[in-house]
Amino acid sequence: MALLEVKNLKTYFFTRNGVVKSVDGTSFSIEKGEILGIVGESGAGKSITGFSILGLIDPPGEIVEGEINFDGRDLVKLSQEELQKIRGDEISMIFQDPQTSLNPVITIGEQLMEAILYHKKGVSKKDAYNTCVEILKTVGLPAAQKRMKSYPHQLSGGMKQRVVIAMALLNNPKLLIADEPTTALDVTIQAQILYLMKKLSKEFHSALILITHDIAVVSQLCDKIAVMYAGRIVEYGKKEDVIFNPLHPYTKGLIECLPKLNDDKKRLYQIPGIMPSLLGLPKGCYFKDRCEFADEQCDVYPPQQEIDKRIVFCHKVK
Amino acid sequence: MKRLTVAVAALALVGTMGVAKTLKVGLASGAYTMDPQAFNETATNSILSNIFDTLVRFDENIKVHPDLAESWTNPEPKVWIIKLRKGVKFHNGNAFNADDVVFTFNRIKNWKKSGFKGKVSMIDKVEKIDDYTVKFITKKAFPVFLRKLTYVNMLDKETVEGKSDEWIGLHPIGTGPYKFVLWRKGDQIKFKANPDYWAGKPKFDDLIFRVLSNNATRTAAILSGEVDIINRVPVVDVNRIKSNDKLNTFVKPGLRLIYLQMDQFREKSPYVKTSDGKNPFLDVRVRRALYYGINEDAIIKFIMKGFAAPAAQFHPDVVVGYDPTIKRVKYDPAKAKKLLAQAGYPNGFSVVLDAPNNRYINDAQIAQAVASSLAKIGIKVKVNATPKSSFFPRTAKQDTSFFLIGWASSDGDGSSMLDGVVHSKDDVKGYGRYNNGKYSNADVDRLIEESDANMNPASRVKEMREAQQIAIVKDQSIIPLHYQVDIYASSKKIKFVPRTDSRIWAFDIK
Amino acid sequence: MLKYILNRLFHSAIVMFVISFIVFFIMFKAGDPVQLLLPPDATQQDVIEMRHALGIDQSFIKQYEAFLRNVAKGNLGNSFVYGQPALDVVFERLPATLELSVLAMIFSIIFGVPLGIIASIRPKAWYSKAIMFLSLSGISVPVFWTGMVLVLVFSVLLGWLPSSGRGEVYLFTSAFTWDGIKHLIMPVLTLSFFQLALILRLTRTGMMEVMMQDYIKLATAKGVPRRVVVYYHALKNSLIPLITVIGIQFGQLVAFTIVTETIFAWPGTGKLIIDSIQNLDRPIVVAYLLIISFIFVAINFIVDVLYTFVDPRVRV
Amino acid sequence: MKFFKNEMVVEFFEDKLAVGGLVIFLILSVFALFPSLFSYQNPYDLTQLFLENSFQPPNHNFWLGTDEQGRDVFSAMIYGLRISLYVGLASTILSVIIGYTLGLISGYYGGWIDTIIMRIADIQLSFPAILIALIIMALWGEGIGKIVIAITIVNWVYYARTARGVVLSEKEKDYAQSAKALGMSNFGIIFGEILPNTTAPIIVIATVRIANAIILEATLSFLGLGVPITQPSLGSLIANGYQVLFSGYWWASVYPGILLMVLIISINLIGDRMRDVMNPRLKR
Repeated sequence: MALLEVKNLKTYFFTRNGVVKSVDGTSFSIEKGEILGIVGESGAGKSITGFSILGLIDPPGEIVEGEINFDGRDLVKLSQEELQKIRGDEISMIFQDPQTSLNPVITIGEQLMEAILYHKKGVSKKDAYNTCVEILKTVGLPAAQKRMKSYPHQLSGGMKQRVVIAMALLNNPKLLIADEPTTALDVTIQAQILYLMKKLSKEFHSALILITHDIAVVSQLCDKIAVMYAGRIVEYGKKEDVIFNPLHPYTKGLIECLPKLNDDKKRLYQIPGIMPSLLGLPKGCYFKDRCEFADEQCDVYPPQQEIDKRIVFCHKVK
Repeated sequence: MKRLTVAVAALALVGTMGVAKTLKVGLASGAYTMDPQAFNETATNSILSNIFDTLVRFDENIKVHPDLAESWTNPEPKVWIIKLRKGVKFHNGNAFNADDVVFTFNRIKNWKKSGFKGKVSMIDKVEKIDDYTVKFITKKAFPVFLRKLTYVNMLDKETVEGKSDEWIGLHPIGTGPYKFVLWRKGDQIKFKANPDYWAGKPKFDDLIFRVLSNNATRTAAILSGEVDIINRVPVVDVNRIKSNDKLNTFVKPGLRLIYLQMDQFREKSPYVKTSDGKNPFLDVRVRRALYYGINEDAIIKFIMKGFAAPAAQFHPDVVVGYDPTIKRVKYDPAKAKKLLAQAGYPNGFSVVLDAPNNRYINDAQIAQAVASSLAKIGIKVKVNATPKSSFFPRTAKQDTSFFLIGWASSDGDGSSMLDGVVHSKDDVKGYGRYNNGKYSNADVDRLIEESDANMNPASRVKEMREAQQIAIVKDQSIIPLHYQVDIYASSKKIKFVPRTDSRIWAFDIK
Repeated sequence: MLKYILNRLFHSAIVMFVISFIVFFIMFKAGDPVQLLLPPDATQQDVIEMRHALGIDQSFIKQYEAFLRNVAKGNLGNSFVYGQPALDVVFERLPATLELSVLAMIFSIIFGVPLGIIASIRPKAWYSKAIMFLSLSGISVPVFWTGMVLVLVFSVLLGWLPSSGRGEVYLFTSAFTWDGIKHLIMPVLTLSFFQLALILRLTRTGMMEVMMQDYIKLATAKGVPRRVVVYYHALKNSLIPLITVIGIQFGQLVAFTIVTETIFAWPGTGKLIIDSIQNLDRPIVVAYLLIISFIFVAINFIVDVLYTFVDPRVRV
Repeated sequence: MKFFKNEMVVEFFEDKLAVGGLVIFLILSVFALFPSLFSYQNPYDLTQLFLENSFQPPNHNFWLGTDEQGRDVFSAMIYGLRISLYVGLASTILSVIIGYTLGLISGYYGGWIDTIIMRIADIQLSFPAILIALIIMALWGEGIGKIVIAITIVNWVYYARTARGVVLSEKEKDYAQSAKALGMSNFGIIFGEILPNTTAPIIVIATVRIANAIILEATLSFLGLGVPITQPSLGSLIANGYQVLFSGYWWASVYPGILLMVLIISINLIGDRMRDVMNPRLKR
């Protein structure tokens, strides 16, 4: 059985201007120790998918439908108190921007130790402290003991992200959700952090959901890939299949965008147009306005097709 | 049973002897200083009168009685010999004698910041004859001499000499019935009985003055029993207090006249608008028209709630110089209009009436009512009611055409008002400082000056009355409105004695 | 740090110098206090002598120079009315005023902050709306009106509380005696009503802004209980701007005691300043305003120091 | 831009309390604009006042009773409302004009102009507003014009500060820079380009400040240092009635007090909503 199975998840935001269907019928699953990459442009619903798993959707947002089966429980049906026990313990999350994800007025040490103390009753403060120092060393933060006393503003962006990663790993979670963990960082540090995450997830036997707009990152790290577009998954399958043999025109476009080392004459490809506003989605296939293959057929939303253990939503794929 | 009786008896004993009797007085304003010669102001004088004695003292009806002076003679018009009471001690045990009297008078004369100079300005010299006899020599014959002495509180030379003014302002030591205990400024002043007072031990062991400047809170305090006496009961609250069967109210005619004065010296007055551009107040018919045109009865009835006495002249009847023949004219708007027409103003004119709004009882309201009355005879009056801090400097500069003001004949003698308000302005001779309408009549001036030095009471009063006849009846130099009355409320548990001079003299309260 | 403090002191000294000059000038222009100090029957000679004795017959420059000389000696001159050193007169009344202001501020914080938090958590809930409407009334009702209604209800109609005065005082304050407390209740409530509402609203706004921050979401994602997220993670952040506001508002409270003290006959500096302005008692007015601006300066300094404790980012 | 504005208007009207506030405010404004249509007597016209009507309790002639001069409380309230509103609006408009101009100049030019203006502001802000107003009024005496000026003197600082802050950030923006590059005059840039882009925060502050100005005026009048009782504002009506409040003549101060409260609450409801609507930080 899969560690996490998301079935037909729908997370809607009921705003003044209408219902924003940020996540609109998404399904995927992840096994123990597996790495799943969710790729898509900003606003495609990737992050909301991540927050939905942890039950971190605030009004006016709401999970309106679907199941999130995690380790035998449906997270959608759990109360906030029950979720709170799971968050940071069995499932933890790494946020996009390390600059804003640490509390500026609380020490690093306290913020780390909290994650242990609220989950493991009976652990002494001293043990928690030691665990935190250890984990800071594990994520490669120098002078860990000194850092415990530091405040976030005294650390660089890369250091902060390591702290956030350390925080996520503290309780050896079964599932780790990383939401664009490297976008806010310098390119050199990005690679380090990504490598570190992969290493750690293997070391800790955690499943990892990597949310990113960067298909290159996904192609390096992941076992499985889900491509999201305008709130829906359009293609979902093993990494090798999706990268080397993309079926959906959008996936193809994304991969075309990647610079290729041996082919520097060709200009970088761009998918024409922009993703439609979630408030003004076109009838039928959401991608049709940007798709070179689109025809009248595409005025109906394409049904799910399963091809070679891959799921894809497109009329043009046979 | 027997034990119980003993206990009850013991309790009764405690009740009569053990418990100190306290008199709590709620005042509309408190003292500014404990130096009896610094600031001549009614509330301060009233409070300090309980600590200090004077040579002579007013009784409740403003008649002069001996106090620290046992007796006096007036051998020549300018000489007064005063015999002092023997065996009187200050609160610190020092004996009171002639040296203290000489010291006290000289301190006022020489201290430039004293507010009591006016009380001693006619005294040329004070001499000690022996320990208990003092001789005063006045600059000229001075009939009001004794009355002025009621304001001179006796200080102890040994205690005060060489001390700073600041020290004296905080450490009052007198010979009076009460001793100073503490002064929490703006809140309360506490005195205790002086058991060695020469006239006997006071009835109350403690005397507390509380400052309750807000009318409503003062009323609330007497109703709730927080205090035993309040002064300046707001006129609107009298009936409510009367209906409380634990409280008494007292109405005592006071010395303060509320009147209107107008610019009588400029051809053009700054705050008057007339058709001919002239100052209408120069015409006696206009002044008289105002007198007829103000419905004073309505003001007394509705603004003062009946607590004021209509006035027709400068002084109330208890004051020397009162003229019983001068009666107030009846409110007669028709006649007022006729007078205005005769003076050339059939359609009236417009004028600004200046008034203080925090000095006299209902001052701003009275001014409005006056304006409302005059509007009905065609005079458009705009009321400019301001705090006394801007009102008095304005009138002193004559930066006004028409104003509402008050005067208290605090000596109980008409000369102060005749000198200050009626006599022509004359800074050299010291006359007419408050005559800011600048009314001037040589006959009146002569009569006033003569009366001021006339030692024959009968002919002096005649001169004063004659001056009034001219200044009021003939010239209408001011428009009298009413005399304020003082209203007090007290608990029925005590016997309160209201006084004409508005003071609270606790020694008389039983 | 020392340099910082010295710099601050220097700036404050300049501000206070300017204030003294302006106030002195205004009071100089205002008029002649002798007209109010002397009884009507005083002569013109007495007036001239008194003016000379008080030193107000001099030119403005001379008077101000004399004032500065006095200041150098640590003395702001003697009150025209009370005859006592102006500083003494003000200081004597200051405890009563500070007592009111401090208690009102404490009261406002104790109730304002928690209510603000409650209203921020579920802004759409009926109780949040009720709290917000009450707080809107709080900032809409003038202080004197609150005081009037309280006296009308609790003193006049019900007779539960005394309407005026300070009651029994023990060790500078009336908060230690039952009689004193009874006297304190209404003035403190009157004074704190507006502040409470203001603090409540600022707390709410601050909390709502903070609650949207990533670190709050991360704390939740970490499994920190809601209660801790709100009352520790969020509150600690929203307290920082609140401290500045409370600092500024304390000065406003001290100033608003003028109204409260007038209504409740509270023997503090507020009543003193009104009386002194009306008596044109310049030394007192100048001394009072200098003390008030000194309190302002001191509070700003304390706020800055507090900041370094609460906000690690501004540690000097 | 137009659409944006419309959206704000739509958003404003979604809050029932705010709409209620607006409706009440508009009704009160109509009363204040045409007081003679609604009042039984002109309280300023002394020929219409008769002492015989002094302190009448509410009755069919005088709906809300009379004061000691026989002035109809209801009529006086309507005229008082007019004066309170006038003082609030006039002082706010004046302080916006003065404060905003100084703030724009200060922020745009910087240098010694900035230093001087901001030092004056600093000194004034190191001092409670009510005290400044109190001293001014105590020495000038009462008067509507005087109190408008006093409140303006107190309030200009807030606008100056806000305007300066906004300008400092706006003048670096592209549109201002390009206007400069195109050779526009400083005056043109400040008032033509920057001003229209900085009005939102000022409008919000001004709304709240109108309420504050009205309260300040009422408070000063209560202390006897505001508007004279011969031309009463709501505040001076309350002050006048307060003298007799506990003597049983409650109507003379209670009714004006209630009207003052309603007026200020309605303005604050509007201001609150405008702040919410115009503040993007509180929106997601």
